[in-house]
Amino acid sequence: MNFRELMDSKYKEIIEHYLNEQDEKALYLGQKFSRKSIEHHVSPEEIISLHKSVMLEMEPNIPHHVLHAFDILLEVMIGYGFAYREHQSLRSKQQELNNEIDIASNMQQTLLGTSIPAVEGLDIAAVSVPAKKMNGDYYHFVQDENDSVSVAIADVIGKGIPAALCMSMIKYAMDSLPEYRNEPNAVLESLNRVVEQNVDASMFITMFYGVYNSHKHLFSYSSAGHEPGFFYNAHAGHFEDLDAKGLLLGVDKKAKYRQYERRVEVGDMIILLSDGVTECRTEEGFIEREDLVELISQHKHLTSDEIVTNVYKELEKLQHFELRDDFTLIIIKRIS
Amino acid sequence: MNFRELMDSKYKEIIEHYLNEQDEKALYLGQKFSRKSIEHHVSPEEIISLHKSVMLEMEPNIPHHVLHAFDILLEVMIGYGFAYREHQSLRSKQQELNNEIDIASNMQQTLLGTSIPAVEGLDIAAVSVPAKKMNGDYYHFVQDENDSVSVAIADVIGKGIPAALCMSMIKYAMDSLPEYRNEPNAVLESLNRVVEQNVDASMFITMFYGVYNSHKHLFSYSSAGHEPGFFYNAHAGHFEDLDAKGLLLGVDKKAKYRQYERRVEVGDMIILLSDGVTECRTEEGFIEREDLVELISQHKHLTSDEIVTNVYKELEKLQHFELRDDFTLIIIKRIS
Amino acid sequence: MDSQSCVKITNEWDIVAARQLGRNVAKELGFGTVDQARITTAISELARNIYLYAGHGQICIEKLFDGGKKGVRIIALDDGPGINDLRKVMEDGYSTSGGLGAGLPGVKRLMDEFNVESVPGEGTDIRATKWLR
Amino acid sequence: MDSQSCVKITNEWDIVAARQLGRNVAKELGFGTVDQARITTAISELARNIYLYAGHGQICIEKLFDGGKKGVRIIALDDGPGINDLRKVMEDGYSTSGGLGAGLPGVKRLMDEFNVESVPGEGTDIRATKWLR
Ligand SMILES: [Mn+2]
Ligand SMILES: [Mn+2]
Ligand SMILES: [Mn+2]
Ligand SMILES: [Mn+2]
Repeated sequence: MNFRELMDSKYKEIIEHYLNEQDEKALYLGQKFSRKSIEHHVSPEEIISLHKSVMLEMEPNIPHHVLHAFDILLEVMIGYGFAYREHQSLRSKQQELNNEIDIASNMQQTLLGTSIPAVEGLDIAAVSVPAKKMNGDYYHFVQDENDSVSVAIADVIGKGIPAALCMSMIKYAMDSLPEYRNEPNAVLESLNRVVEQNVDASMFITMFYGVYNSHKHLFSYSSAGHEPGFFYNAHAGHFEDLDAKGLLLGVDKKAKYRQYERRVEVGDMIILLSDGVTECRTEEGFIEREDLVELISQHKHLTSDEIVTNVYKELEKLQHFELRDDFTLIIIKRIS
Repeated sequence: MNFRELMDSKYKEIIEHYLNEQDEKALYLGQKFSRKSIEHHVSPEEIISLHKSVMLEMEPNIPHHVLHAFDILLEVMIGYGFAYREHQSLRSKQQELNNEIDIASNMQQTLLGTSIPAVEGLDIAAVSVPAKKMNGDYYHFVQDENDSVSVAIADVIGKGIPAALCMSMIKYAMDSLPEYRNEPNAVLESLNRVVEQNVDASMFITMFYGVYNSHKHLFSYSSAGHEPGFFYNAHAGHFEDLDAKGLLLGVDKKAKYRQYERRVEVGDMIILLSDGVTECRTEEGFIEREDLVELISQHKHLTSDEIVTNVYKELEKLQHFELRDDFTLIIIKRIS
Repeated sequence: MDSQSCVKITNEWDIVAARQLGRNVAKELGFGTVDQARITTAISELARNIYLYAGHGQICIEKLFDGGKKGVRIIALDDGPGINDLRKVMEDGYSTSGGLGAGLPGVKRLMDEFNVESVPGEGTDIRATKWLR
Repeated sequence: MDSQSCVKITNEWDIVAARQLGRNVAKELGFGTVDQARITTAISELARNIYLYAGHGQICIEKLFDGGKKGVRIIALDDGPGINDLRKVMEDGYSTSGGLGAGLPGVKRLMDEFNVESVPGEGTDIRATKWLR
C-alpha cells in the first residue's frame, strides 16, 4: 500500500501517541511524517484537512467553533499550497537548467582548455575557479618552438553565462592571430579591435598578456586595464607590483598599449591574478593586496602548484566557500 | 504598523467573522490574508501557531486533546516551512539565472546577427525562434559584390545554453573562411574539420549551405545531415523536397560533401528550415511534412515575410505556445 | 446535459459572488472540501485578474457530464487589453508576488485542464476544468 | 557563563534524545513554541545526517549568554567521511529529497548563524546558533 492510502491512519496514530505520552518521540514521528508527505507531494492544505478529520473522529464533541475555524485555516493554507506547488515545479526547472549549465561549463573547459608549458628552468602553475558554474575568467598558455612561453589572463566584467559566452569569443579571436604572438602590445591591440566590433557595448574585458623568453629570461608584458600582478624579487626578498597601464578591451577601437620588460633571476616569481583574488570579501572586509602578498609569502618556498592551491584554499575558506567573483591565480617561478 | 504586528488580530477578526456568518466573504478574506502573509514571508508553521493561539483565546475550554494535537500539526508544518523557505530562495536564484540568460541571449543575437540581403529580383525572409531563451539554431546570409547570396542554416543537436555556446563557435569558424564562400561543399568540409576538432564528441551539428547566383538564377547547395528544405516549382504548381545527402558535422573529420544545383524561375521559392518546424508536436501527433507544405501553400501568394510569419504563428498556436525545439524558417522567392 | 451560470465581474465583491457560485456547484457535484477550496481559489485568481487588469468581464461556471465523469469548468472572459506574450505569462516565477498572485501557472496546476486564448487589444478567454475522481 | 551538554548519536532513537535536549534548553531560555520546533528540527536534521552518513558522532547543545543576549548553539560533530564539496552541499536544490532532507541550506535558514568545517576522511564540525529576540 502506498503512503497516500496509509497517511490518514498513520497521522491519527501519531496524534494518539502524542496525546497519551506527550513525548519527543511522537514529535519526531511527526517530522518523519512530514518528510514522507512532502516526498509524496501531499500539499499543506491536505494536511489541514486531514488534521480536521482526525480531530472530529477523536473528539466528536469538539466545539463547533473550533471545527469550523479549520475552514479558514484551510483557505489560508491553499495559498501556501500554491507556493508549494510552484516550488516543486521550480525545483525541477532548476535541475534542468543546472544540467544545461553543467554541460555548457564542460564544453567551456574543453574549448578554453590550455596546458601548462613544461619549460626547463621554469615552474609554472595556475588555478582558475568560477564563482558560478561558468567561468568569466580566462587564461591561456602557448609555448613556441624557441621555448618562449606566452601567457594570457583575462576577466570579463560580469559573471556567469554572458561572461562565459564572451570568453569563448576571446578564445577564437586569439586562435586566429598567431603571427605576432610574441608582441604583447600588438596582441592586445588586435584583440581590442575584435572585442570592440563583436561584443555588446556594455561588456568590457580586462587582459594581461606576457611573453617569457626562457633563453634571455626576459618577461615582456602589456595590460588592458587588468588587475596588476606581482613580481617577487628573490634577491631583495620583497614583492613589487607588476604595474602596467592600458585601457580595457572594447572601449576604444584605436587604443594603443605600452609594452614593459622585466629581467627574471633564479628564485624570482611572476604572479598573475584576476580581481577575484584581491576582491575576496571576508567578514572583516576585503582582503588587501598586502594580505595576499603575505599569504603568498608564507608559501613561497613551495612549488608553484602548492602555492596556488594553498592560497586558493585559504581564501575560499575565508569566504565561507562562497566565491563572489571568478578566481584565477598563475605563478611562474624561475627555478634555475 | 506593518502586517506582522497586525496579523494576529486580523486573523482573529476573519475567524470571528466566519464563525458568525459562515459566508464566502470570510473565506475570501482568508485567501487575501494568505496572499499577504506569503508576501511578508510568514512561514506555514507560524500560521498554525497563530491559529492555535486564536482558538485558545476564543474558546478557553477547548478540549485539551484538540489543543495539544496542534503541536503535531505544527511539527509537520515545519517540514513544509523548510520547502517554503527553499522556494523563496530558489525563486530569487531563478530570477538571477533568468536575467543572466536574458543577457546572454541578447549577446547571442548581437553575435550571430545577420541581415537579410536586398537583391533585385529576390524576396527573402527568415524567422528564427528559440524553444528556450538561447537559440541552438543558426542562420546567416552573406551577399557578395556580384550579388551572389550565400545562406547557411544550422542546428545543434541539443538545446539551450550548451547548444548556444556551440553555435557561437560555428559563427567564428564561418567568419574565418571567406575564400571559398561560394562553394557549398568546400564550406561544409572546412566547418566539419573545425567542429570535429573543437567540440565535445557528443555534440553534432546539421547544416545546410547554399549559394544563390542572382545573375544565372542558379542555386547550388550542400547539406550536412540537415532537415531537407522544399523547392516550390511555380510552373508545375507543386512542392518538391530539396534533397541532399551528407554526414553531420563533427562525426568524421574526412567527410566529403556533394554539391547540388537547381535553376530557379520567376515565382519559384526555396524553403529552408530546421527540424523544429517539421517536428512540431500537436495534440494530434507530429506535423507531417505534407501538412507543412499545405500550410505554406495556403500563403504562397503573400510576401516571403508574411509567409514565414504566418506559418510560425499557426504552428506556435497548434503547440499551445510551447515550442519543443528551436524553430527556423527561411524563404527565398524569385519575384522577377 | 451541461448547464452554465455566470457572474459579472466589475468590483471586488463580485469576486466573492463568483467564488460562492463555484463553491456551490463544486459541492453539489460532490467535490470534497479540499477540492472545493482549490476550485474556489482558482476562480478567485481568475476573477481577480479580470478585476485588476481588464476592469470588467465575467466568470461562468459550467457543470460537465461526460459519460460517467462529472466535472466543473471555469470560464473567465474579458475584453480587456489581452496578454501580449502568452509564453512568458505561463512561465513559473514570472509574476513578481510570491504566492497566490503566482497567477496562471498556479491556476493551471490547481486544475486538470487549462486553456488560454488571448488577442492583444481584444480580450482573453481562459477555460479551466476539474474532474471529480 | 556558557554551559554545554551532549548526546551521542549512534542509532535513530538518539536523534529523539538530542531533540529532547535541545527542546528543553530552548524552552528554558524562553524561546516560543515555533522557535522551539525550529531549533528541534535543525537538531533533528543534523543528528540524522550523522546517523545516516557518519554512523556515529555527537550533538552538543550550548546555552549562550552574550551581554544581554541569550541564545542556543547546536554543535554537530562526527569523524565520518567528511564533505568533499562544501560549495555544492550548500547549494539549494542539491539534495534530491524534497523537503526536510533539503539538508544544510535548510538548517542554515532555520538558524541565525551557521558554520561548517569538514575535512574529507577526518570528519565534520557544524555549528548553528539561534538568538532569542
Ligand atoms: Mn569577471
Ligand atoms: Mn573579476
Ligand atoms: Mn537544436
Ligand atoms: Mn532542431
